[in-house]
Amino acid sequence: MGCGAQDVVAALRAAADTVAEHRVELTDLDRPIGDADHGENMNRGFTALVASLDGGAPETPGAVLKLAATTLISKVGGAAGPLYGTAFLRAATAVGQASELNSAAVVTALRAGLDGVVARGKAEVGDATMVDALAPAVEAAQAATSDGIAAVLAAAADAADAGADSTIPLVARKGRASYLGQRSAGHLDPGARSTALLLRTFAASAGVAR
Amino acid sequence: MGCGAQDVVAALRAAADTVAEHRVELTDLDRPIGDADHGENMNRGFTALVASLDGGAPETPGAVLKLAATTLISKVGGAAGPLYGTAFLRAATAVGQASELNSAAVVTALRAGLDGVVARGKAEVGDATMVDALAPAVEAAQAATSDGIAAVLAAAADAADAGADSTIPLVARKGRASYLGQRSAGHLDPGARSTALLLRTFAASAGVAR
Amino acid sequence: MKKIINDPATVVADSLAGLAAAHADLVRVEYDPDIVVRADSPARGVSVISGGGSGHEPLHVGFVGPGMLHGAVPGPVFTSPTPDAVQAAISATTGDAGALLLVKNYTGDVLNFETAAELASADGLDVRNVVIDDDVAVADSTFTAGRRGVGGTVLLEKIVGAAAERGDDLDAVEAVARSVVERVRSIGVALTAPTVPHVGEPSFDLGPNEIEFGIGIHGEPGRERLGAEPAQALVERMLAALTDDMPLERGDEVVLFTNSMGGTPLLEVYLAHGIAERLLAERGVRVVRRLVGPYITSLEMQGISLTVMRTDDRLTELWDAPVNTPALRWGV
Amino acid sequence: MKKIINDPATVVADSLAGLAAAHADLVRVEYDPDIVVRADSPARGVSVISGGGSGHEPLHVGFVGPGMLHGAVPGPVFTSPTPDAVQAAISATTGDAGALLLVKNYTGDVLNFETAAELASADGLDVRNVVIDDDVAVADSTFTAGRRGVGGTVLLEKIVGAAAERGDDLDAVEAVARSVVERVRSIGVALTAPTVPHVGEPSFDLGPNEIEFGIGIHGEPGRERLGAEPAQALVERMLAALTDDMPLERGDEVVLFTNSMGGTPLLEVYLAHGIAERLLAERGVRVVRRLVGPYITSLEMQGISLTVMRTDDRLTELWDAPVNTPALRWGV
Ligand SMILES: Nc1ncnc2c1ncn2[C@@H]1O[C@H](COP(=O)(O)OP(=O)(O)O)[C@@H](O)[C@H]1O
Ligand SMILES: Nc1ncnc2c1ncn2[C@@H]1O[C@H](COP(=O)(O)OP(=O)(O)O)[C@@H](O)[C@H]1O
Ligand SMILES: [Mg+2]
Ligand SMILES: [Mg+2]
Ligand SMILES: [Mg+2]
Ligand SMILES: [Mg+2]
Repeated sequence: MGCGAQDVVAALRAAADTVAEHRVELTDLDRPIGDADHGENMNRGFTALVASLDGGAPETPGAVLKLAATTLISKVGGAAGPLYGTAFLRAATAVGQASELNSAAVVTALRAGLDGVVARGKAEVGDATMVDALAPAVEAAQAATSDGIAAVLAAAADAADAGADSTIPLVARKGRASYLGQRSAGHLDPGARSTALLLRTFAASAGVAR
Repeated sequence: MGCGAQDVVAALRAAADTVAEHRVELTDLDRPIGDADHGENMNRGFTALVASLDGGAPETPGAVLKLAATTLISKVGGAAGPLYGTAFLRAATAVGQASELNSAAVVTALRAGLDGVVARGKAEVGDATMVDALAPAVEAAQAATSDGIAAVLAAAADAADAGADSTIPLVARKGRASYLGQRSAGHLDPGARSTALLLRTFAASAGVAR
Repeated sequence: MKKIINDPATVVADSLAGLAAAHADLVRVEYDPDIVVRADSPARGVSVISGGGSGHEPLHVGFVGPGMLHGAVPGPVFTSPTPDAVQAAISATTGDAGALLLVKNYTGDVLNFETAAELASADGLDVRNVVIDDDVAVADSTFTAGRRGVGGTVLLEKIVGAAAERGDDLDAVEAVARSVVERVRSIGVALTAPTVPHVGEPSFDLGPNEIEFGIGIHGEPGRERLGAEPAQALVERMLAALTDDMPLERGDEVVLFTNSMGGTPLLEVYLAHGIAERLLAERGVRVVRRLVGPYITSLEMQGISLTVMRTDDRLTELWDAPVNTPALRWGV
Repeated sequence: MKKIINDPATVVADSLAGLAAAHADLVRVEYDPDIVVRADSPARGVSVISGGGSGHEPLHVGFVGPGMLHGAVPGPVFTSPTPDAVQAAISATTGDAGALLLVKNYTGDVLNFETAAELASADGLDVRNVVIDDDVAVADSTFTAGRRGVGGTVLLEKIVGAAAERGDDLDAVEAVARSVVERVRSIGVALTAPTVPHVGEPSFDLGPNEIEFGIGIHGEPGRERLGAEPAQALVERMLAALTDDMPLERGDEVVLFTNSMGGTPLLEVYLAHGIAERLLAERGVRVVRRLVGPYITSLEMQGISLTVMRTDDRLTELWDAPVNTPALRWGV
């Protein structure tokens, strides 16, 4: 029932596919309230990550997460690069050297990722950023800890979807969208959407694996 | 039956009105095969000419024509400015100090104008320029000399109309339109059109005056 | 989308190849990660480095050379460079005197440059950041990402580069930078949208009679949409936005920078500049130096920005100091 | 049409006011007729004057100053100035050494400058015309108005200005000018059309995937319409047009000028320049000097032109000579 390095690799590869599929959608979300590059940024990073993984994946979940972190930091660019990079880096540190993660470790990793995003970006829930998807996802994951990894991630994905949708009416207070003031209301935040997509993919990957 | 300075002034004022009315048309003709300014150029020049005439017109037809020449040379710009300016200058010289022009003098003035345009611009009939309107107009005027000024100008205007239309199938060999090569065919030359418009206006003005 | 490019994926590197060929006497280009450094680097004193997304040329790569930047880090179009690229520029140019990173205030730039500075500091180098946030279009508050860095960046890079060239130490160079940031304000307006190569469509939609007032340099939306208006009214509105934020008094000396956003005819840029000069003169403000032209652009976006910096003899002297870069050159 | 102007009728004069304010140290502007002359005129030696329709800025007004033009005569947008304006520039700058008028080969410019030179000669001044017709897009024959003057004009003005500054007499200055005209060729391409302020609509229609190959600087149609193609193929096509007309051999030394037509991002201009450099290097042609940027534009038109001049030590020395104008500056 645990999650090994191969499972993390599979989840990240699936995430890369998801990002590629939703590249245009993410960029389009970034058009009215940002600079129309979020899909390109994410796709550049995940394409590079797949190339790294093809070159030979590390042997622990933590090391795989760390590889993801450094690749995303150096390839995504924009605001999303350091934020997602930090999230994966903190998650990697949180899970340490373990060769398998149980559901509690997955929750810990998610929470560490959220803490990293908040530490770097200083956004709070309600600022209309990826935090609005990630924060409720962590709470939902926590509540589902005892139901196993697949359930933890499914709960996180559901909460992230709702959290992403919650950004629509909000006035953005962080990132480029904040330049718009009131005009940022009425738009789904692209980073919140990509967070929800990633978690949904991880959940699906966990569901298949188990 | 002669044409005095006041008649020339009246004809030039009428010409200014015509140019203003056809400003957009002339510019539109200059768009596909030129630089979309012939109407503006002509209008700038004739507006200035009216202002000069408002300041007090000279007392002989020749002096009025000379005022028109210097005003057009200094205000029209483009190719049309020196060409029309030279035409009026040569016409002015041709009519000399006479206080009234008879129809033979009008024909002489027209021919001198044509000679001036050809001397400056080196275009021949068939090059798709204002010469294609002016040259047949002079021949027609010549043929009508004995019928009086109004008839001379009416004949010139008719021939100029036909001459202008004859530029449509032609490949331009002078002026900006020549840069187009074969693509210049199928377009009415703006300078030929303005020449025809001016002659039609002069004819109408002579018809009213007499 | 029609563009003179081969492939959106290689547009920045392909363009840098042209820069390298055209200005081999001034700059050297390294690829992957892409950086532009002075042909005569490393710096003897403090290294001054800037960077950010590409598409704002000549900023920053055109400002590398004696008297201005030691290194520039061009990211993908409109996207912050990553920390490894910033680190490469730091290692290529920085010695014991340390480096100052001039960072435009965008979340992405700030996060990526911060990360790079942290990594470089871990290597024992004294590397600091100064963030420029001169765009008055954005209300500066804890409720936004803060003001953007725009036209003031050009003045900042020139003046800070001159301080480093003079031999100021890192504390002094940093102090000059902070003083410029404090004294400079900008406001921009767009008539059309830019098209990012890898996106292929205009970044926003503007009606045939609309302008975006308070535009950013990535086509981020501005303060408000307005109907097009005559240049006189537009420039008055722009100057009002600047002086509402940074009041100018009779006798104040300023540097006035009228910038083209890229696609606006120079004829119009000078026209706007003339209006701004006249309006400032009417208020008794003394324009002592000026810069007019496309220096910080947003690809083919049509529009202009106005930047005003309150200056003094000390800053004006640094402005006047010789500079020899692809895009800015005087005194040499 | 959205433009940063007050009134199409006053756009040139309004813009000149901004130029005058921005560069009072270099140029003086007179109005009605509009001319731009050096702040330090009249010329001690031969006066070098150019002009033509406005809308090509910085050409010609931005090239007035020590080492380049003594006077520029800006006509209305895309329309030749009238002889009285040219005469005003002649009288303001010309002494006993005479003047050379550099005229781009357009019927209007040639006729108006010819008339002015005739009138000035009647006043006892030695005033001559040199016509530049470097555009290979136009077949030069008695069946056309002849080749247009385009990018080569910038090189001509720089080099001839340097010869005059050096103290060459009118014969020598004229000889330098004719030698440049003989050795310089250009070709341009447009991606979009310019909009003339008093017209208010784009000068021509291009489909979303069409380019105009062999464009003139007024949006005159070119040689042919093509489908958009990658930069590599486009630059190859442009260089082929140049070398078909003026063959270049291994070892030839050239000045390469990659010009922006106004609205093209500098990112793309440098990209095209890099390709041209590589293609020339592959043929063994030595690019010894280069110029890259918007120097002879067509308002907001997107596109580029390539200009190649076969040079020698004598011309390269004149190219390198100090120049200090609003738009071109080095060596000072
Ligand atoms: N300070 C921040 N904290 C958390 N998330 C942020 C912050 N700033 C931006 N973001 C997220 O980053 C997303 C934009 O990413 P991206 O478009 O890739 O970068 P950029 O804005 O630099 O172009 C936003 O939609 C938002 O979710
Ligand atoms: N060499 C020439 N000889 C006679 N007419 C000419 C010549 N060149 C141009 N034209 C006329 O001038 C007209 C264009 O005038 P205009 O548009 O005002 O000037 P420009 O071409 O300089 O913009 C053409 O339509 C043509 O009739
Ligand atoms: Mg973005
Ligand atoms: Mg015309
Ligand atoms: Mg971005
Ligand atoms: Mg014209």
